[in-house]
Amino acid sequence: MTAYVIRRLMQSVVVVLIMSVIVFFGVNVVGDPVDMLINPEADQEDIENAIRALGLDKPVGEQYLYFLKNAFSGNLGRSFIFGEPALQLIVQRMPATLELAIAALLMAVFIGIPLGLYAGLKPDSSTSRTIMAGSILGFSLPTFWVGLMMIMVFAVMLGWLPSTGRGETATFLGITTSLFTLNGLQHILMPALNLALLKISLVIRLTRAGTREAVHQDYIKFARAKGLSPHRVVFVHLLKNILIPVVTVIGLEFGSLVAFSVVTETIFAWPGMGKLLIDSIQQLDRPVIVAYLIIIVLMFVTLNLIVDILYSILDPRVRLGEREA
Amino acid sequence: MSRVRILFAAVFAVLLAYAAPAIAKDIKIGLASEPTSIDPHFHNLSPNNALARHLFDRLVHTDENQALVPGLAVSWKPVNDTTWEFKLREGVKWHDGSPFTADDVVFTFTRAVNVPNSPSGFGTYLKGKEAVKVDDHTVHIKTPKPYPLMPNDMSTFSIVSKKNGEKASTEDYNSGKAAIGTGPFKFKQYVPGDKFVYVRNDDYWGDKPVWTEVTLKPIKSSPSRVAALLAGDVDMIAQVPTTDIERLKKDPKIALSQGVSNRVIYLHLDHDRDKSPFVKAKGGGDIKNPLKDQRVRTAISKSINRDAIVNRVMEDVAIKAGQLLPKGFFGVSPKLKPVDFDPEGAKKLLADAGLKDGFELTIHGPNDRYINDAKIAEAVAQMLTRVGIKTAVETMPRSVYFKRASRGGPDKTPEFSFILVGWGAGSGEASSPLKSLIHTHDKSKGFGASNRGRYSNPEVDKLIETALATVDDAKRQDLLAKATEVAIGDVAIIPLHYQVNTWGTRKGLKYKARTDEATMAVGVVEE
Amino acid sequence: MTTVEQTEIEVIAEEADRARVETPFQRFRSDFLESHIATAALVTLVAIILVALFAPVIAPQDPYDLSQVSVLDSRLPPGTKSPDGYTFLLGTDGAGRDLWSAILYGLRISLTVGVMSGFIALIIGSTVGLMAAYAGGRVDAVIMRIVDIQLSFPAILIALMLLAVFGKGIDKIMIALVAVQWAYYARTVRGTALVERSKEYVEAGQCLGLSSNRILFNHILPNCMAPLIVVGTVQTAHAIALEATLSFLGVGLPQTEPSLGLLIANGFEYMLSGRYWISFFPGIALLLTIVSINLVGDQLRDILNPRLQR
Amino acid sequence: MNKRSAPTLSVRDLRTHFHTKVGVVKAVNDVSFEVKSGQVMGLVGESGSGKSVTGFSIVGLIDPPGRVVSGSISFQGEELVGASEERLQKLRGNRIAMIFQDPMMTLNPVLRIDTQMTEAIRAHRDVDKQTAWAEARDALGQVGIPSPEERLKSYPHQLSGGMRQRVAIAIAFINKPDLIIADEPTTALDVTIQAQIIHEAQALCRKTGTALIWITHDLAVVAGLADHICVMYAGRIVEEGKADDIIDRPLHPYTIGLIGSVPSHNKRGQRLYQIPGMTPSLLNLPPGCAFRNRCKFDDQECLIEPGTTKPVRGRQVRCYHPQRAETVT
Repeated sequence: MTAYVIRRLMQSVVVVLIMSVIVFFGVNVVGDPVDMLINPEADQEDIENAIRALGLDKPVGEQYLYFLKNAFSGNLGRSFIFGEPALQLIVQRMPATLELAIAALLMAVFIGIPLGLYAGLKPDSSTSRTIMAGSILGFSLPTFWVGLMMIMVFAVMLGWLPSTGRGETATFLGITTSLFTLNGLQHILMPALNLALLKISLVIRLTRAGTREAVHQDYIKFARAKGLSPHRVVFVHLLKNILIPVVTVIGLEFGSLVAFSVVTETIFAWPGMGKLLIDSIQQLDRPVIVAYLIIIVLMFVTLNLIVDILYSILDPRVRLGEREA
Repeated sequence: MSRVRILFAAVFAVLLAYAAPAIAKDIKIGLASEPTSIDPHFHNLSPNNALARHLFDRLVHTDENQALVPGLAVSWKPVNDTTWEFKLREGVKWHDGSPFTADDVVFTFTRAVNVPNSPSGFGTYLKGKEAVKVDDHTVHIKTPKPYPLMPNDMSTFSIVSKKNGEKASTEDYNSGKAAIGTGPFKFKQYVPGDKFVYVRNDDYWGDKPVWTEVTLKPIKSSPSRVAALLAGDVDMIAQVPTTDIERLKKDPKIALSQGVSNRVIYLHLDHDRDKSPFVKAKGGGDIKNPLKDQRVRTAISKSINRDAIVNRVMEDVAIKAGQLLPKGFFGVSPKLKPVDFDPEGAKKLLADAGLKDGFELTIHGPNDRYINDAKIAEAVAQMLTRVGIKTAVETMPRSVYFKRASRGGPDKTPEFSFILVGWGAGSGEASSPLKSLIHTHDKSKGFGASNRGRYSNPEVDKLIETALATVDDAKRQDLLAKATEVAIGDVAIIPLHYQVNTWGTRKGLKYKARTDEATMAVGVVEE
Repeated sequence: MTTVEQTEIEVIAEEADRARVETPFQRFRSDFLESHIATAALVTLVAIILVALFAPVIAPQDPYDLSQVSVLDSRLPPGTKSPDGYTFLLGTDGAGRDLWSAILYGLRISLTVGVMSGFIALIIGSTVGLMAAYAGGRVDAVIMRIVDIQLSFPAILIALMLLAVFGKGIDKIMIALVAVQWAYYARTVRGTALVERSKEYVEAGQCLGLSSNRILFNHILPNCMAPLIVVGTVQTAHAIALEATLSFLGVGLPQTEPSLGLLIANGFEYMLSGRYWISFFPGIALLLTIVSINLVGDQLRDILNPRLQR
Repeated sequence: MNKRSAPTLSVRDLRTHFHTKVGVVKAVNDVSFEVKSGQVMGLVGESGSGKSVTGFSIVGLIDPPGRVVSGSISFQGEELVGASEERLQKLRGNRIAMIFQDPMMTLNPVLRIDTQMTEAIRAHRDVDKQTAWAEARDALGQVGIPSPEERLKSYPHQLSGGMRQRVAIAIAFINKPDLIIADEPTTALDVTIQAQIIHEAQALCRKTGTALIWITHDLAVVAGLADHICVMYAGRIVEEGKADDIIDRPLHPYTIGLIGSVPSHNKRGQRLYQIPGMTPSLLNLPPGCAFRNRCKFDDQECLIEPGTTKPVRGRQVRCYHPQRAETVT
């Protein structure tokens, strides 16, 4: 186990290195930040000064080595736009995104699994059909459209919820989040639901598919033949089996929730790192793009490791070491 | 039932009566773009500059129409060919209570060009200028050559306090520590990515703002911004999208404030290359660049129905353009009128140029820079296609677009042949577009930096250069107008329209619409 | 609990069923048509595909021919007469395109983009996933790390980079969508195949001396079908929606040849203004398409999965 | 009620039908039999003869679209048809236990053996975890599993097939039920293991006095095990009697066919007999004897459904032409 984790971590270092190369050279293909940064009134000389000031006059390879050297000391570069360390910018905005992603994930789990279970257990009931129809709608609608519709209906027409932004924060046990205040919860409801919609549908479908398969398994019938209560059959025997694929997917989806919250954050003016990324892409703030992606990659690699470990805990048939052997 | 209601109403009325005087006047403003820093010298960027005006003052202020008015300087005049004298306002105090003096101005001159990590500073306006303290309230600014645009330049950057600014970094400004200005508001809070909160400076030297607290929230997505206004989450928004104007006009809870901007939307054409990469003969073969032929350029201009663009694309929130700046600005020509829509005339001109069957063209444009930019490009393509110039449209995010448009081609030449761009005259006079767009591309002189069509006419160059060295306003105005007339006569560029900016407020508020597009809390007044 | 009895009796019912109709295809067909919703969805989907195929014949206007489109006709409400004599059934969009025509043409693009990219991603992804699961060891580790890298790339960045290098276009957006999706398939297939691989029948196959390919594709792959179809339907729908989102962010398809997604994105700015039709009708078309794809996919899954067969 | 004379289980005229999309499948059609305490009853038939459905009907585990349509299932004098789900749940695994065919699939792959065993105990008896665990350990020991403590901590996939079936048997016996229904419990195992399992099951039944219904398609298996045999064909019991009688002197042509198809000691070198034709579809069975299409003795008479003959020394047959074994082989 420990050896496995260490091996995975070493692989991760390689992954992050490769990623940094791809991203660094990738963003250097796109546009020229100077055009985004410079005042249009500036003349050629100003432009060239700016290019020099940003270190863009050097070859990309050299820039990369310089970046790498700094990266090892924890410095992922300085934002062109904000002039602050890119890492600091991202870390500043990370809590907002994480709380959004966690809220969305919780919604996906606590709405998706029960509904999927129900739909799988009673596939022919009209409620199940409604759930499935809803799940299809859930991922048929483009996120941005749903987000704007939500604002239209719940903020503008009904006036129930605030249209955009993050609410007040409170600190509890050293964690500062808007999830601890009523105002914060009101603000997070729509964006989290918007972000979660696709995942809820996905979880419903996975749970339902898993349930439908599992109920036919002999072990379920055997569990019933043992005289176990329906409750125990469903929530222990069935659920534990179907949770395996669901956990895998949810684990992976958490990463994508964070990475892809860009759209939701843009629509709801949510001050998270996704919005920072889209702004940085639009303004070609390369250091931030690179730092963001490297952080995301780190997060993904960690998540994958956690998911794999979780997988092996949930499914005794899969052993961590075995697959590597 | 009704008694309960009356009771409620009564209680409410009483509460209101008591509460009203105590209620602070707060305003929340939804910005269309996010200022990147509170440090006024960190980045010479419109949202930053507009933000800076809340906390800081400049030597010279500009009013809504970009006319120069006294700011921290009460008066200015050239004392000789190379020296301007600025008399400073007396009795002005920094937010920390210390007095404002000439030392602060001299300090600002050194700091504004020397901010570490600044992506683009104020060197454009400050280089070659030297500030000399004459007394506590007099400053001389010296230049090597006669420089007529001095007051304009002095209206571009904020004056910071020497005491607080000497060791301050950009971070110190962002944290509020160094954000000590002389401006109408004082720093209260900055949540990056989320909001700026400022409170009223009760000791302000000028007109005191009505707002006790101002919250500036960047909401970049236009529909979200409109929704925030409709939902009452903000009291005012900048850049109301043209599509929503008609509806918002009808909304009893909303008021709109509009004003023409200093930004012209125009087409730039390849004047330079004999074979232009995005110009093809009918059917896709090679062709000698027809855009070099003035008849073809005129034909293109004539084939564009500017009224249709203004009415159908811009929903009447724009003014059709015939030159580089709308009338009322310094240096515009009274003679130039927008070119009339004349498809038959255009076809005839094309035939005269030997292009009876037309040719093929690609128009490139940004899709996230100007109001309705992509739609305008498409409308232009439709119109050109109708007179026989089969036009394809390619739009892209500005992050990609501007590099390619400026130097995406071989040897860092402009990549495209026919582009849609806009130009906002920051200085508020025609010299700004003339210098950057029309003057021959000349790196050494710093002229024609944005001349992406590489138009070049020595006569125009000479007029511009003379104008830029002429201190006499009346003479300069004539020279600028003349230069504009010659360039437009050559169809150096094809102006389409001037943008009109729209701010939305809740009913009862009004914004003094500004030509420089800045959104400032001081401009919001109660009706 | 309403488990469906999976005893021998079911086999009999099925045999009876099989005896009733002659060929496997007919059996498949009758199974499929059992669900009225799925049948309706299939009919809708076929109709949509036909309409998309014959768009040039059906549409009164070629919305991609700029000489037929005039900005003077922009934003007209449904039912307005066009200057060329026909009626703008669903109104016009902000550029003056006849929406009905634009939807027909947009359908072609959305379907091509969604289905093709989904299909290519499925093929690439499941091949890679199978290889990883079957080969194990180094190969598995390397492949899965590539998948990790892949999944950490936000779609928008891939699209932006491709756009910068190649320019806009249908093929570029498809490359971007495939690049975004394949890793999901790879992961899903690998996950399932790992469990399948440890089952006896694979060992049995190996002992019988069956080739790896045969074991992979004839034995393991069919068992991965159920999750693949689930992920596949989700992904195809997702691909179409993602294309719309990319268009919304301004990096999607060229605006003069809009897909449904781009039509919605373009029309959205008119939502608050009351010109609902500009994004409403393309939205409905997109919904119908995706919902019917998914319903058909659901039914297919129920039929194709041997373990769910009734 | 006198426990000694009354049968543990008495099934009368049981009909279990499946209302499928294509029609009604009469899986169990008018089935009657009895099992006494300590007795082993073999329920023999081909796939699809309705023998498993009969077993599931007894414990009330028939799920829609299936349903017990009519008849009576009396367990220790208690009527189970129409009994509440709660009551059935109390009986299942407690008084009536089941063993399934495929030991690979019966045990939940993600739960440890001890969990799966103790939950069976604790579902019916109010004992603490330690007691249940000790009981489970003892039960594993009884079915011949070495080092049961270790095995308890394993997951099913860590055990061999035979081992897993022993676990399943241990679970079935763990609450000392009065009746065990074993649905082809040895089919999936190889022959040596099969013999061991049969031996162990038999021994346990003898020891505890548990009645056992052994469902199989393999006459050879029940030959040495069962006291009594019922042969099922197309949802009906076509022949019933003492095990020896049935094996030695089958009367129904189908039983004869079945015996003929068993490879056995005295027919070395001969070709195995194969019953011609296929099992008929239980959907819309033709009128008359269900076996007549595969029977060489069928005639006009067989077009009318045969009744059951009067029991002669516990033997009953559902045929107009009961045969002597010699006539076919």
